[in-house]
Amino acid sequence: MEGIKIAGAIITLVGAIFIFLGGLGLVRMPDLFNRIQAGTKASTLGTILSLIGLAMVNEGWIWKLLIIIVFVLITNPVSSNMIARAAHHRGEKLTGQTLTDMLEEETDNSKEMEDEL
Amino acid sequence: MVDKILIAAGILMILGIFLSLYRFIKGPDVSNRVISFDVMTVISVSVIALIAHFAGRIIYLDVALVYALLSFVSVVVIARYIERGL
Amino acid sequence: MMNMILALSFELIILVLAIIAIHNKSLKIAIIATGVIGLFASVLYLLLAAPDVAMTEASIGSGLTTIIFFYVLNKIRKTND
Amino acid sequence: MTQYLTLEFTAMVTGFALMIIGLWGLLTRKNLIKIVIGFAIFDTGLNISIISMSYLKNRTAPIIDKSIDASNTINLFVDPIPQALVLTSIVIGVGVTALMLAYVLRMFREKKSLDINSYTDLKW
Repeated sequence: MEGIKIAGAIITLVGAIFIFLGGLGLVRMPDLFNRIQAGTKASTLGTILSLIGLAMVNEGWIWKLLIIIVFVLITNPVSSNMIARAAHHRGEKLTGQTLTDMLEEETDNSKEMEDEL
Repeated sequence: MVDKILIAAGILMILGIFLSLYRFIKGPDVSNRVISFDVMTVISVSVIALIAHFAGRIIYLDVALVYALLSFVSVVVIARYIERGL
Repeated sequence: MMNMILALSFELIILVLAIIAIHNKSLKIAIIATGVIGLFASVLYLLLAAPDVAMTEASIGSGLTTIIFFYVLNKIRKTND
Repeated sequence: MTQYLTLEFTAMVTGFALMIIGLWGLLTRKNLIKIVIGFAIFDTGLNISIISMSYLKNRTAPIIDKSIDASNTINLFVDPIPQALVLTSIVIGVGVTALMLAYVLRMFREKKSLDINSYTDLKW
């Protein structure tokens, strides 16, 4: 019983390390789309791992934590997809190392980048 | 033993929140700040679950449930606003 | 001790975001900063043993307020064009 | 020093600091929407300082479930009355914010400007 609890705590620690790496990627990446990739994906995996670890530490919490995991898995890719599409539609610059841009023909470059409202 | 490992996990999560706060302060335009807001809400769900473990109450998990359901709505509204036309 | 570390960190973050929200020039950045203030105030309510207030603040103070502000900004932008 | 480093005292200091910052934005900014943002920050600070009055050390939330001894709740729970007050205050704050934004929209359609220096109808 004690071994399961320690294993759950270690899984939570691994999830926290993924969350920290997501925040580090948000600071270090050179481009908006790389920041979306690093930040959102890594912190979603870290959140799911830490919730699974807490379900192993406390018995009886597993059903509510499973519902939270399902909601995070549904809602978080929707929001990051919407941000990426809006930024690309607005004419955000890519970094120099990116080779392909599949949405290039749909971009309207006539819009100005920064207006006051 | 278990509580010491979980305190270390909580300190790592706080460091992740501070790193995304750095991106919020420095970010060049609105899109970077919206990503920072999104990452902060996702980290807050696991911080709330950790607080529920330290308090020992299952009722605190309902707040994390509300976050997981409703946090994406404001991000979607801001993204639609940036794309011109709500 | 863990609650104390979390509370001090969230209070520091709330004060920094409030100064950003008032001092910045752009309106959109100020509104997003107000939404983040609501988010961390909700976690602070949870640390002060009030989960019902935390739930209300999470859904209304952080979600609905941001949506109302952006609705009004959208109306103003449509009137300008 | 260490008797001030408690949860409720630091939360109350944060609440009053938020009220001061919100009042600064409310009084010194020229943009109408910035004034409404200052009001929203003031409201959040007020709610935090009222909630921090109700916290008692080593106690838990006033909701009864299976992990609580239901015959001894007077020694286990924090004070639930300020929480009920703040629950009402949050909803009323959102209503007042929405009303102020509706007035901002009407004023903008009248004068085509968000600067507060252009509204000089009551001066003579």
